[in-house]
Amino acid sequence: MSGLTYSQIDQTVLDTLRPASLRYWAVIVLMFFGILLGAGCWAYQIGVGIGVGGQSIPVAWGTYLINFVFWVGIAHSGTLISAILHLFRAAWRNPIARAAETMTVFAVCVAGLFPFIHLGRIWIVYYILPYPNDRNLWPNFQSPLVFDVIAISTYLMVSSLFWYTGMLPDLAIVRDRATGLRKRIFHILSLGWTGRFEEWRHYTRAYLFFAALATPLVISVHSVVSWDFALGIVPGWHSTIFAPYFVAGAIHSGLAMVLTLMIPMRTIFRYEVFITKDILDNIAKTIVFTGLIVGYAYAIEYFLAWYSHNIVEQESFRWRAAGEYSLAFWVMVICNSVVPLLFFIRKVRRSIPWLFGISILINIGMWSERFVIIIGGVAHDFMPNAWGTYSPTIIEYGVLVGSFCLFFFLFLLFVKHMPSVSMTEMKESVHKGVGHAL
Amino acid sequence: MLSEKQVIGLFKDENLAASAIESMAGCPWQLRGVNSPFPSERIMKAMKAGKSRVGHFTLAGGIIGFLSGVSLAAYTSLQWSLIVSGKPVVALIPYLIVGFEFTILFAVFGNIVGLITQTRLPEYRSVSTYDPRCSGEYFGVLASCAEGNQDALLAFFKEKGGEARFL
Amino acid sequence: MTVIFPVLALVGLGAFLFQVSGEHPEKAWQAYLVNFIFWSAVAQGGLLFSVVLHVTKARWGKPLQGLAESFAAFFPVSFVLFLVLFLGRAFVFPWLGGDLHGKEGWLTLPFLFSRDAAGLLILYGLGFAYLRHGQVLKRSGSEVSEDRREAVRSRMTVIAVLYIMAYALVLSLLAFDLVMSADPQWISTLFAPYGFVKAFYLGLGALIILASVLHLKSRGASSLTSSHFHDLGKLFFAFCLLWADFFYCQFLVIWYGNIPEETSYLIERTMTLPWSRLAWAVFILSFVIPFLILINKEVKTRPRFMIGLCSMVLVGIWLEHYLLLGPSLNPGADSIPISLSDVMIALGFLGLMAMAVRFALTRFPELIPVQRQEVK
Amino acid sequence: MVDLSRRHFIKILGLGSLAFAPGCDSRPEKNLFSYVQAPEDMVTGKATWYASTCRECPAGCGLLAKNKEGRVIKVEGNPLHPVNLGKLCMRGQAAVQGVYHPDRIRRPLLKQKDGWKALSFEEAETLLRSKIDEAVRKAENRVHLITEAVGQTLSNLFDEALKNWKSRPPHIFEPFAYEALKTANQKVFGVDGLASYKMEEADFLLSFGADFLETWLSPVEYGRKFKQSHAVHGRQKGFFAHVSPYQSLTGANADLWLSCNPDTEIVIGLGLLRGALQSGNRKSLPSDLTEALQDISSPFTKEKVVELSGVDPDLFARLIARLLKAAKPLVLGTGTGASGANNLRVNMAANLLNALLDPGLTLLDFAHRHSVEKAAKRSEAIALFEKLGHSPEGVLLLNNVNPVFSIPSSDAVAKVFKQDTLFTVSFANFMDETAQLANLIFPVSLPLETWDEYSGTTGIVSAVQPAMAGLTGSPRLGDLFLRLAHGGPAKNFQEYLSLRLSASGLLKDRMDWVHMLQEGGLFRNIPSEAPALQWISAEEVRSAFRRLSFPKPADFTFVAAPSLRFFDGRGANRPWLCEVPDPLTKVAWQSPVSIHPKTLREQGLKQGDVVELKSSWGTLEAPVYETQDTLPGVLVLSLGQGHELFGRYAEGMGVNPAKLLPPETEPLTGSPQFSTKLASLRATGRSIALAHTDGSRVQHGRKIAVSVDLAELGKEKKEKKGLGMWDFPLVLPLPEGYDKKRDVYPPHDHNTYRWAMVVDLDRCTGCNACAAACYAENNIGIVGPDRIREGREMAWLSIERYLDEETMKKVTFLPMLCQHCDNAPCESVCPVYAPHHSKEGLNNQIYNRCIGTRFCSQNCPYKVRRFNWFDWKWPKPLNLQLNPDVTVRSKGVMEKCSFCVQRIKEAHGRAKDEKRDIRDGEIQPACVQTCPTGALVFGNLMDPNSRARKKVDDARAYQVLGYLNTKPAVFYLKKVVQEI
Repeated sequence: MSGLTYSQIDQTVLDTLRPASLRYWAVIVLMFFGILLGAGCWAYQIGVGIGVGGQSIPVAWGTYLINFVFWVGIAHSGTLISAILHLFRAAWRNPIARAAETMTVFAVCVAGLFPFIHLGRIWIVYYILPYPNDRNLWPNFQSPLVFDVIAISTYLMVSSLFWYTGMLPDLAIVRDRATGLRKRIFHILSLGWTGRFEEWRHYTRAYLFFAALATPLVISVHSVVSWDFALGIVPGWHSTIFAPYFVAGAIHSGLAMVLTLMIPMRTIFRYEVFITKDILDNIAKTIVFTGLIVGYAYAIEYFLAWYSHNIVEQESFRWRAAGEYSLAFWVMVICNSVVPLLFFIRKVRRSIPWLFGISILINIGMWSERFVIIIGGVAHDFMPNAWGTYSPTIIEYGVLVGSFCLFFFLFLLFVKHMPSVSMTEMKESVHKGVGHAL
Repeated sequence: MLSEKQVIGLFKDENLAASAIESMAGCPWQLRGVNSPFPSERIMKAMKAGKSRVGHFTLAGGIIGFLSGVSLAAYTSLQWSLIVSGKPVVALIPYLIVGFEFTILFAVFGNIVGLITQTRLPEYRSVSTYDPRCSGEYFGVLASCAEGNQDALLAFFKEKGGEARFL
Repeated sequence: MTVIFPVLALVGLGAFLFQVSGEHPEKAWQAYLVNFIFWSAVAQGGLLFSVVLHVTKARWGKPLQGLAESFAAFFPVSFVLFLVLFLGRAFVFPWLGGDLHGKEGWLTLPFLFSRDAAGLLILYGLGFAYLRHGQVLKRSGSEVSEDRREAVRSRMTVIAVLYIMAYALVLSLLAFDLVMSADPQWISTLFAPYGFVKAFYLGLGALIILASVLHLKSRGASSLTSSHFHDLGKLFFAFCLLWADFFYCQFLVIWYGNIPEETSYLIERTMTLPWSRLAWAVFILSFVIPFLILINKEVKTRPRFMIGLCSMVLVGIWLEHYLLLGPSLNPGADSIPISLSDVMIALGFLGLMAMAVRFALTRFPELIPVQRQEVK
Repeated sequence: MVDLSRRHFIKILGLGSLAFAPGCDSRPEKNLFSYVQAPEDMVTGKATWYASTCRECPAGCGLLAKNKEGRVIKVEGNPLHPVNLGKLCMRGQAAVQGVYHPDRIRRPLLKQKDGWKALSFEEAETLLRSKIDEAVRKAENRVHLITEAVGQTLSNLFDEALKNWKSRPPHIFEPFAYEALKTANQKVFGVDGLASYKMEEADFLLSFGADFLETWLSPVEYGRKFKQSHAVHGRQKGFFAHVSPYQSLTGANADLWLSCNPDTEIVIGLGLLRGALQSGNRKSLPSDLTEALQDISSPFTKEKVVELSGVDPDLFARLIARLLKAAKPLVLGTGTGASGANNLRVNMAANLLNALLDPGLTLLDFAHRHSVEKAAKRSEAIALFEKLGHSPEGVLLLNNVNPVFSIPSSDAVAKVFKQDTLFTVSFANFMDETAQLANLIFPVSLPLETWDEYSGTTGIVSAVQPAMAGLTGSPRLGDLFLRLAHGGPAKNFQEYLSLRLSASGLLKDRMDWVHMLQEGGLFRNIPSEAPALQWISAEEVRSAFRRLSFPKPADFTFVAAPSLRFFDGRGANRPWLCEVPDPLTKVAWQSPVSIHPKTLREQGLKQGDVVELKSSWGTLEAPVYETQDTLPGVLVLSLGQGHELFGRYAEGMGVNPAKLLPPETEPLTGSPQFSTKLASLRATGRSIALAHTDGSRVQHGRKIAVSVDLAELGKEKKEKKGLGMWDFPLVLPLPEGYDKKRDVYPPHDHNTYRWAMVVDLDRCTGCNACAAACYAENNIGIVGPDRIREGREMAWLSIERYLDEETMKKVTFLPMLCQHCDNAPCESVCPVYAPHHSKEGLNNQIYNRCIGTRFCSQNCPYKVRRFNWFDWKWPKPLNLQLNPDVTVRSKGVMEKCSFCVQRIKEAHGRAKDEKRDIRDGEIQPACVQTCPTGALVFGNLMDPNSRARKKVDDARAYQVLGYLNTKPAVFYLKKVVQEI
């Protein structure tokens, strides 16, 4: 990377903004129809009733909340990479930070939809907001769901501001290289950034604070998500380890998603010069780490369920591994904490197909982890007479597909029309010499 | 006072730019500004810049956020004093979460406010008076001098190892 | 100066023996258990710093690694201390002979001691293996070929990773067996991670103290720059937050769940006298004060100040161990059972730790970061 | 009337009720007085109660109909009525759904080539009159009337009318006519009737299958009496043994279910006789009779009994011992649906045992006999149909009978309706299997809309009065007959009724009439003497028990069991009865066939598989239900469902087991045969998911439905200190229930009241009356089988059925409803305060505020919350039954038991008006009100003298999953079990 000159950097990135091919637009249109499908399913559900989904008593939460947690999880590594690694001055995050942040922002948008989709009476969702009203009714600030609302919206605002602020200098670069309409648009967007040293002086400081604030925020947000479950008393939910365990899991899935996105991107956009194998290697190593944490959490939960000699806990965990949903459970264990161990092997870490394949597996594994927890917990809890099972309906699958399409729709639009690698930060790393210290 | 002439010197290397800036002290021309493609400690040093004050905004925001978060939760729950799950009406333990999230949110707002007020962005005028190459690979040093000294200034920049031109 | 540590150790030993022979041997053993866990954690966490830096190939802390490694000298001591603990089994395991709610399978003395001893052996063994490779690298100068060094380094990395895993697992085991089991009907899944995060927090604190002391003694001879202290301080701050976070994670979930099997533990320790006082003390000493202070950047770079701050945090955590174990070991205590003898015994352990570290630093002077050593 | 706006409807109904209130003219004694207040001051929003009689089965319980704005919205038991003392079964609760049934026939229908032609009532009446006159003109005996069991008055009218028409008296057809029991009484006591039993006085109860908790004679009455003797008092508790090849709900409530091979009960009966005689201390009978008994019973040694009946020898031995030990034993005969060659002998044996063990038959009450005894035997019915089958032209009148459904396999019945010489008129309100074969369907007003009198037992007069104006405007059957038969002075049936009662000296003056209407009948000092007993002779005994024959044990014996929910099938079109699951199988809407696991294994079947059952008389397909409630080889399927017609809720639901039954009657008694051998049992290869509401059948060792052995009673230490599931103490949902050591939260106070409920598991028989009452009171949605399969049933109160984990036979019923916890986990997780803790301790659910996150349900350990997945439908006019005091929940809203908060509010209003506190027992939630055995008690915990508060101090009291520290306000008293 050190061989790069500043202008090469600019050029490589700006090349990605060239007018798109027909194939690209075809994909965009496809995604759009996917979104329509999801929206259609949702509309139908609103009209007929939430019962078109598979939820029931006892399993009153279905795929909607699974997807919610899944997407929030995806959203995490973005900020992790750009904020935490920035604090650690790990320069290897620079080439992927922008794309990761983008992923974060869009993933949060998608995630944010699901609690709404999940509601029985979406039309009065505003009851959950603290707005002044004549009857002086307010939300219940003791409810984990209200924590959620606050945390997720905070996270969305912060991460998008972080994202935009980080983009400012690059927007200016595009402005300076562009012509016509695009120039005018980027002229507005870049807020007249000219890289005066006064600007840099405050900018670097502000960016540091951003990172310093975003880091605890990431941790808190997924802790709050975990408390949607851990604060309940349902066996398999009510567990103190949930917060760190969910955070690790979130990063786990997020990093996997980063790989899933970066690997195609670097070939399509010829980013190999920036997104080198070393970087993928580093991501892979981090995945091993998070995978180990997640595995540790699984183990601890089982050990203490056995140790506790609480018959409800024991039955719940026995059933988790041997009951109706044992498949999901074993997929979860293998994909999340066994498969990633392959990354101990250097060859695997540096082979694109392996990286890509494993990243996909981890995404699947993390989805089923949420399934195991959210469905498995209540399906088999305190009252044996109330035990039941749940299986998603076609409507829910439609919404799921829609959510993926929405995400890729937004992401694809972004990478083709905005600088998807931070030129400024690249120049910095080139300037500093490739100092990848974590 | 005679009308001023503005000259911009462009340097490919930050050290040259920095030394130019440093040796500008005690010369008849004034430094008007420096543009760079990325933040450069070297130039910061040369400019003898103080510490940015953005942090104060951030901190203030954070404190306001925490207080408003907790007090919002407490105030609203006191409106009807409904008991849920036997928990105290004002339960500070869970309210810490609300407080925390508000802290971060407001701190970030403070941070943004700080950034905007300090850098005086957005302002689109200066875009016209700067060299687009500065967002590419050049460090631009903008200086102004009294009518007549401009050639000397040009020469100065050239001799410092950069290229220079009038604006 | 050189005699003070042995003296401390002897004082501690004396206090311990006096207590044991007195009418309150259980007090002595309680102090013994607390200090064993505490000082072992310091050593285990201390070495972890070096290991983590090695695994992440971080360069910023090179000169500190050596100091961190010096704590490993306490490993053998710690192991012996653990074996000695067997003598006090009657006093440190309140569940002996009690109703174990069906946990008899797990909570049996022979099994417990053998598994924990094995765990410690593995952990310490890995630690020393790591150090040996480190020595090879440090000692071997130009005469050893680069790829040879590379081989050693990669083997070292493997061992380092194993040490990290062992650290997590063995400290979890100790947390369950020596601390959580004191209240056999209580469980908390985060308790073990809480334990080893705390241990790293301790390790960092101790490391800062050691580094600062040497830095001050060496009068500028040391290669430690203020940025080293700054980074170390930041890390310390981060773990201060993480420790508090893990505490809150447990507290919130248990408080919200309101299941007596869990809450009773919390209530006794944090909401009823006398223990609630101790709880507040711990909370303030080890979180509130350091948090408020460490937000500031400058203080992190002032060794003298940091010595004070870190010592305070360490004292807080030391008290925290009393908070966790005390109520189970002193049922129905109407005052916090910490007396002068506890302090003396603690000083004794401090003496042992200090002797171990000094031994390491004198035996392997290259551990000490000084100018002549080219760093980074 | 079909699409009549509700408001308009109320208007005319208001008029209607006033119109009929003053009766027909100014005669004051004809004024209608309601139970609580006179209707002329009917205040909108205030309920008016009319005392009447339940006609859902021949038991004739007294009821109070709650009329609001002119329409009946709920029926409850009449506390003054001697039969049911204020209680009702689930079928009684569902009576209102007959009135408002969407498929109720509203106009007379005349059958024509091209289907039905609607007539006006006048046209229909004219037509009917002409047809009858025509028939009468032709010759004698041309008008035939087949009716259900009716009151004395109506039956008098029938007799008169038929006399005028020169025809034979009506034929009373009841599918359940207790032929065997009647014959046995006839033979042993010389009384051709059905005595009532003083079960409450018995300390030992032995039943040879009498299912008195489901359909037998008078279930509500016997449910109550049974528990009077069987519920634990101090350390005392009656013993109940049930002998039958399968375990009915009644059997499930027995301390001992002695399972015997089909049709071998007699062996046990005789074995017991033998034992009783051997003990020798019973010298109550004439010696020759005793000898005869000796002779017949002597062969039945223990070994013989065991060999023939396959009972557990040791259990049998202990049964004899227990029987002889008993001070006041009572032996009951076979059940409603019993059959088999030895049926009569079993009942005789039972009678003889009573005679032997209970000198003077103190527990048999012949003075108060069940009036269903009037019903003709099945054999007579068949004979009649055969006669009608080839009878000359005439008119056949059918009053509320459905023989085509009850006797599907009989050609005789089919033939009657095929031939066109008879002009068949059915006074049915629903298009059922029989009605659709009639030439004219002439709907008449239903019991809740009409004047009548029906007495379930002799010795009382139980009034039937209109609780609302006729919904369809149909005439009353009585009036119709008066007009048709143009006889007598009375100008309408109400008058006819009062005249008859005065004539028979039951009414002295008009105040008697008023009181009768107020109290719901005449229950005191009505002459009713027991007939003199004609004891059986030794000879008859010998002949009766000579040459006992036993059926070759068949591979598969099929039993059609009378249904608690549908009786003989007349309840099958009431959505509540379909929706509330069967208490033993927990299956709703469907009627699976219960098979023993062993048999299933042999046949390679599993639960849900659809099997084809073939007998010599028919074939049907039903899904399999795996259970140990039957013996291997005994297949049980409950009667009542499988209607081809009968309205949307009945059609195509379940199967009709009667199709497999032989039409021939049992020769000795003329009773129908409710069981038969199966020709074949074959898997169809298809399989369906049963709509059952239970997850696991056992409680996995958790503290949910707890029972205690009678011997252990009161022995276990009361003071518990621990924190675990089993040693956690009982904590009151009051400030004193908080302990600083256990509770993170501070205690909170309540305003004067802290509502709570106590459920005595020892009294709960699992009859589900409470569940039905809850549906009726709280506008709970009917979701149907598919939704139930998805786990979306809406029952606020459901009876959880837990099986004993070793035997998988012993059953414990646990009424589960919202526990109104003091620390309710559901509350704090809601983001909008929809559920929260009220000042009186209720766990409020604010429907308007609920946004449907469903977190509350997730976090409720008792899983008692129900969610409106869709908008549930109340097809018109079913919506008219909705209780105006209770919100109808829309889709997306969580709901659950509210302790009938509307009743609490009402009581508050009353107390406020009278400037007093609410009295203990003043508030009765619907479930508490109707529980036949008084298992539920509701009250204020803060009142130290309230019944509920006192019961909490019982040593048996515990809280379900109390160790979670939810502090439930529903307390359970452990079920007391005993081994024989």
